[in-house]
Amino acid sequence: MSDRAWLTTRRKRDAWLFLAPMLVVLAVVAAWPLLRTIWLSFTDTDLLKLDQARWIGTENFLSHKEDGWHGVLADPQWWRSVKNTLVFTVVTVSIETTLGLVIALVLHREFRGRGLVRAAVLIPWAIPTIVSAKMWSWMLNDQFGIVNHLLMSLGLIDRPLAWTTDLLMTSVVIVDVWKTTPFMALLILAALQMLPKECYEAAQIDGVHPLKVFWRVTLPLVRPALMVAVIFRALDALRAFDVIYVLNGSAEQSRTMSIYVRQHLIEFHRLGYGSAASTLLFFIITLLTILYISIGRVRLEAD
Amino acid sequence: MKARNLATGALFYLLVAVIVFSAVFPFYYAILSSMKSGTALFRADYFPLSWNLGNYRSVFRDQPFATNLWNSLQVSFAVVALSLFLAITAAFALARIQFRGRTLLLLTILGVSMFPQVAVLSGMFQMIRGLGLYNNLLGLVLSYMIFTLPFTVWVLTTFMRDLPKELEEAAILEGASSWVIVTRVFMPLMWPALVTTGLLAFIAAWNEYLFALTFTLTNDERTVPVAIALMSGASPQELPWGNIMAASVIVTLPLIALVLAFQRRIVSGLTAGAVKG
Amino acid sequence: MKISLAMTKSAGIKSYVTLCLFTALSTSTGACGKKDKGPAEITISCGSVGQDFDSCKAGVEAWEKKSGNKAKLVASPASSTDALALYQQLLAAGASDIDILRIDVVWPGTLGGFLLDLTPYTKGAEKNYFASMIANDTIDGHLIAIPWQADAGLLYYRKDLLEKYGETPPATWDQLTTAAKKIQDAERAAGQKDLWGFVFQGKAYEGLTCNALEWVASYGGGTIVEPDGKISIDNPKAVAAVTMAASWVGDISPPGVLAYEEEEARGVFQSGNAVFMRNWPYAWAQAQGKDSPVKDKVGVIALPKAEGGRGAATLGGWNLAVSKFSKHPEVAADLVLYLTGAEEQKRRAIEYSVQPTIPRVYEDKDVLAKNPFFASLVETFKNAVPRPTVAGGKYNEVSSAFWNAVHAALAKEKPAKDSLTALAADLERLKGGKW
Amino acid sequence: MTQTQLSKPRNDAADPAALAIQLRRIGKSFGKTRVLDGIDLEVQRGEFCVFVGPSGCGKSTLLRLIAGLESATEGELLIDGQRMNDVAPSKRGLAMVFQSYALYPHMTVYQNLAFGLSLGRTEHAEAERRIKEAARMLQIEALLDRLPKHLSGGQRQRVAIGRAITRQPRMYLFDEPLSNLDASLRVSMRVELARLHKELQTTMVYVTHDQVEAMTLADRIVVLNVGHVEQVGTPLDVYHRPRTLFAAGFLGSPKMNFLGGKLAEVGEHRVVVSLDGGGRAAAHVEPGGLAAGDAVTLGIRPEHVRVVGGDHGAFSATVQLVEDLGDHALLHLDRRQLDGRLVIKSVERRVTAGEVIHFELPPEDCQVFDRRGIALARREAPPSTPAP
Repeated sequence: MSDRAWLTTRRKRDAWLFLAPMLVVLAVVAAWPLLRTIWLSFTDTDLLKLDQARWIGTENFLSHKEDGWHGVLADPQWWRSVKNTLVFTVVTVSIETTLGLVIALVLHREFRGRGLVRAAVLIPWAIPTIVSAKMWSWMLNDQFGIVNHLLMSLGLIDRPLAWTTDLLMTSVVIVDVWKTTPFMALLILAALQMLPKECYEAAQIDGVHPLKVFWRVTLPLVRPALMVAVIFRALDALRAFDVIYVLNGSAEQSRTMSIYVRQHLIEFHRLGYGSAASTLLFFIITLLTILYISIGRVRLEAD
Repeated sequence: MKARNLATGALFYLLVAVIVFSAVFPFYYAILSSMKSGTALFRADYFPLSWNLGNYRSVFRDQPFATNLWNSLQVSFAVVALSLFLAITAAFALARIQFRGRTLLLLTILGVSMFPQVAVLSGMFQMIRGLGLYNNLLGLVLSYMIFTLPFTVWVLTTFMRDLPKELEEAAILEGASSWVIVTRVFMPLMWPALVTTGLLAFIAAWNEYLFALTFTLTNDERTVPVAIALMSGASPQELPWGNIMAASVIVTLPLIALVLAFQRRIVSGLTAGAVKG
Repeated sequence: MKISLAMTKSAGIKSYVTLCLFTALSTSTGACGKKDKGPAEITISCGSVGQDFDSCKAGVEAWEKKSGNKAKLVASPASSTDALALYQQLLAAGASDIDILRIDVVWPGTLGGFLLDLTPYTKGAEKNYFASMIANDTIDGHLIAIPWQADAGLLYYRKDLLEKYGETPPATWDQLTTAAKKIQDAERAAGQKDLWGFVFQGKAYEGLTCNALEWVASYGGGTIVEPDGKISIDNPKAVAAVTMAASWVGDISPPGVLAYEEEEARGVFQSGNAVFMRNWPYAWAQAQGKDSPVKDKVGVIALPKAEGGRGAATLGGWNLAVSKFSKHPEVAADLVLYLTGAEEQKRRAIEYSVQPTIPRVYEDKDVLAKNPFFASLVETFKNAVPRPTVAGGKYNEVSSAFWNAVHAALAKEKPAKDSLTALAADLERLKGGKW
Repeated sequence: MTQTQLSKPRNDAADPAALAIQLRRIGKSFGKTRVLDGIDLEVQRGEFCVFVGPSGCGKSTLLRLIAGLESATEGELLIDGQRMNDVAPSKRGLAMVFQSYALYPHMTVYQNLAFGLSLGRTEHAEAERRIKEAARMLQIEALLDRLPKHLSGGQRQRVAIGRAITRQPRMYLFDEPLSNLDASLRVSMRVELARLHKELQTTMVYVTHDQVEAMTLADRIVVLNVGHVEQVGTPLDVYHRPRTLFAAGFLGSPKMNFLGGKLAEVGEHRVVVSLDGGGRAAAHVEPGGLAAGDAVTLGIRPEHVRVVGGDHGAFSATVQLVEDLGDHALLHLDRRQLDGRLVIKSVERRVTAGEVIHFELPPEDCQVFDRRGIALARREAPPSTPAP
């Protein structure tokens, strides 16, 4: 009876009161568009013929007709883009996390000009994606690109490399890493900055090797923040679109799930089919996220 | 020992140099390109050959670029203010109050980030028009919540969890309401997280293109990324590279200024002295 | 108390919100308020920021003076995919925010359903235009757009290098290949290491469809999907054409050409690092720019043909159309006709070197004086190959499948034959019963 | 024997008006874990009451429950005679000092002291007066403009106490306030707290696991163990007449010695225990319902073991370790010979390790606990020394 004591009840009420504005905004902004997309995935809506839409059940996902299997799940192009996306995500996110950690640790140290370095590091993230992707495609051009020029004058290569064709995936990874590492670095840095200093000082006084301090003290302490940063980075990478789109359009070799979705939704104006692909993308990401959260033991509850 | 220290120091600065070089060089190259025109754009140079500001002039002359900048600023600041406000209150509830459905709620919020932006585009378009916010900056502010909110809520929740429990309890005993705890006790301690998420949200809003293009129409309501995408040369095939680079440099400068201005807030040890001796 | 505090804290946001709402209301009434009183206001989207926009603006202003109506100009994204996406979104929602839109030659099939039939307004003026272009803009007997600006593929070559090695501008692809190889090898031996024989648009995007269509059509291999809807791409001539193109890559064309769009190709050519280039007419003015290393060393001719084939250039360009949802269709149609009229086209040709869509304008002395190479364009436009717009709304899918197939062949992932056979099967599937 | 009986103070009549806190059958569970179980307790107004017990005994939970930071699963909490279960923590009129101080790191000392007052809408002049007063009392006037991070641990704790004082509560709650301080600071802060209590004359409830703090500060000690009250009483009462084996073992340093055995003789006011390690010891206690042969534990504090010269003693054992503390020495005897631990606190310091000594267990100082750990009542009253 007295379990419903003042503090608990009052705080639960506060919780919902505090959540309400955000929930309202999310309901307005997200709920309708998201549910509509899922609903559309069961219709054959064409953006140009909205009035002719019919409910076709799961036909967009998979169906069998006399000439074989149809639907997103039967489209080898879809599976190729799933593969592309997963490769891209795993490679970029792991590189970005490592580099982000290194940069954050560097910026966490006191040194002269730290402020400027911090601002400098943020520049890649600050340049609009469409611009930076285009800029890189310019810089990576095999003939007049500065990257080849630089590497050749440094004597590292003797012939211009075809970055945007043979090394396409490498280029895409380079650009994405360049662009989004600051995001990781900044988030990790914030986590480092909020750590109590005492832990390190104690460890330093004890003469523990810095690497050991990093593994035993720093990393476990920033882990929650790091995990969240990785989640959001991975969610972004799984939906990767603009960098790749600008570098290589919707060409098959580098087509990601999002590009596939966009191609069908916009370029082919197949709202129903594209929505089905979006819904699948959503489920794939959900699955991976749940997997990650449970394997990574991401903390969802307060202690 | 001294020699070793010196060597580590040198290595450290070498690392800093490498980081700065890789981060800044493309931007430096953009500045170089922004001062070039014609065939010079197709040449790889390392140093500026001339100080030609023609591209900058034409960026402002050919379109209401100043208005676009101002629009971007308004939208981004509003997005940051709104999402931080919504997120910090929500984060307090999610991080510090036990209630049923909290985990589910966190996952649902995360779920919003799992839809590709392009998939929600047409639904969002309908909604924006339905609310009468088409071609209105407010429509942009609202629609940007779909990608800033989940992120800010999650990050702030993570950080809020780590604040000492005793501070909150001390405040409760002194008669502080949840609102007072959030605003007067926790917020000042969360500056690194607030500034960081705020900056990231600002940049995301600042650089957003797809919604901005679709939900605005007139040049007076458009934001900077759209303005850049609108630039073209004498023909649709030509890319006005010099102008685009000039515009990009202009666009990036406010962000750098912002980072420098908020530097001091990203300092370490804000919670120092709160607990323990 | 909590709530009252919240209010004070968010007062800043609130007032901003109110302000925005207020602005929104006032501007929307500003835009829609004058519905039927006095002169109508038209919104026209006719190009992206730059010369494109300026040239349109001058014409619109002249029309405003003449007609007494008002027109508001809205810039469209430079990327045509983005522009199409934007228009689709607006038109699908039945929005009347834009009255006149500038559409690409391949869009009529896609957007046709949302565009006004202009036949009642033209008073027979369509016969003045290139017939191929008018045909392109006619969907089910409705003229849904009027050609405004013409475009077609051309071959650029280095006059100086050809002269140096005693070559003449190539008439066939074989001649081009031989000449390119010869000059490239000789120049490289002479120290010009970066020189390549031929650059074109090889990235997997719409531009590759244009390039490849030219190869295939000039070999007599059809136009992917014939005007009667038959899928024709899987034929020996088309395979020969694509095989030839694949042989260039890495030989006379840099491997990076597979990622080139127009500007990358121009960059290489204009820096003096290519003998031949396939590009649109716009590159001419650039190559002749005062700081261009190849100024006055460049020649332009129609694209080569195959032995026994015909010359073929892919038709490009822009048209003006009126939205079905326009509140002032007559006024809008009037503006379209004004802008696409001979007089306005002449002005744009002289002031901005824009290629007219009316053959007669090419005979104009003033126009030719300003743009001497225009003379050679008339034939090109007359023979220009339209892209297979018979696919209608599915054009983008056809094109995407085509460029991916060609790209795979160019990158030597698959032999041209296999690639095109698979393509034909895909297209059949896509076609279903009919386009 | 009920807890209510135990909590009866020695001389005060149970005047309800004099009770600051009444706990009635308080229980608390976290999920399936039972943390507090049927706690009955009364705290007198103006009293310095110390909750003591090992970590995990529920003492902090009990304190937080009084503060309102936790809610009871069952039972009733009364403060000044009013039911408080559902009253907001801030409305209970109490102030709490945390182990970790919980100072607001972004506020100066002055702001830390003023924060609660401003929330309580205390008038500015009044707030300033109170802050000055508290600062004076705690000698932190010079620190008012500093941030917590620029203070030493002791200073931080003073500020934390000051923050409590300015609220002028009817009751102070302390949650292990000294455990983050180093030893010497702890002693001086302890003295200061005692002085403060004298000066303020307000009820103080103090949680600690340190028995020295409990002994020196408390008017009354509440010994807690796994969620229930073991004993309530004055420090000396608990020290000399522990009700349970647990209470006996918890207070006193070094700990009371326990030796297992069986009742050999049961007399009136007296029993004889036959120790498992050999030998017999008498104790002046009431046997209660026990009979010969029952297993018991004999307890004796180290200072009560009497070392005797020569070989007259009833017991002998080898000294394993000698800890010389200057004024006295602790002699640790070989536990194998005694079948249990035995430490002797001796002023005689010339003993060396390895030596065999002889000693006696004076019957008037021996305690006997039954199998359940309940003490057999002692015959005579303990020597009445005034509380510190």
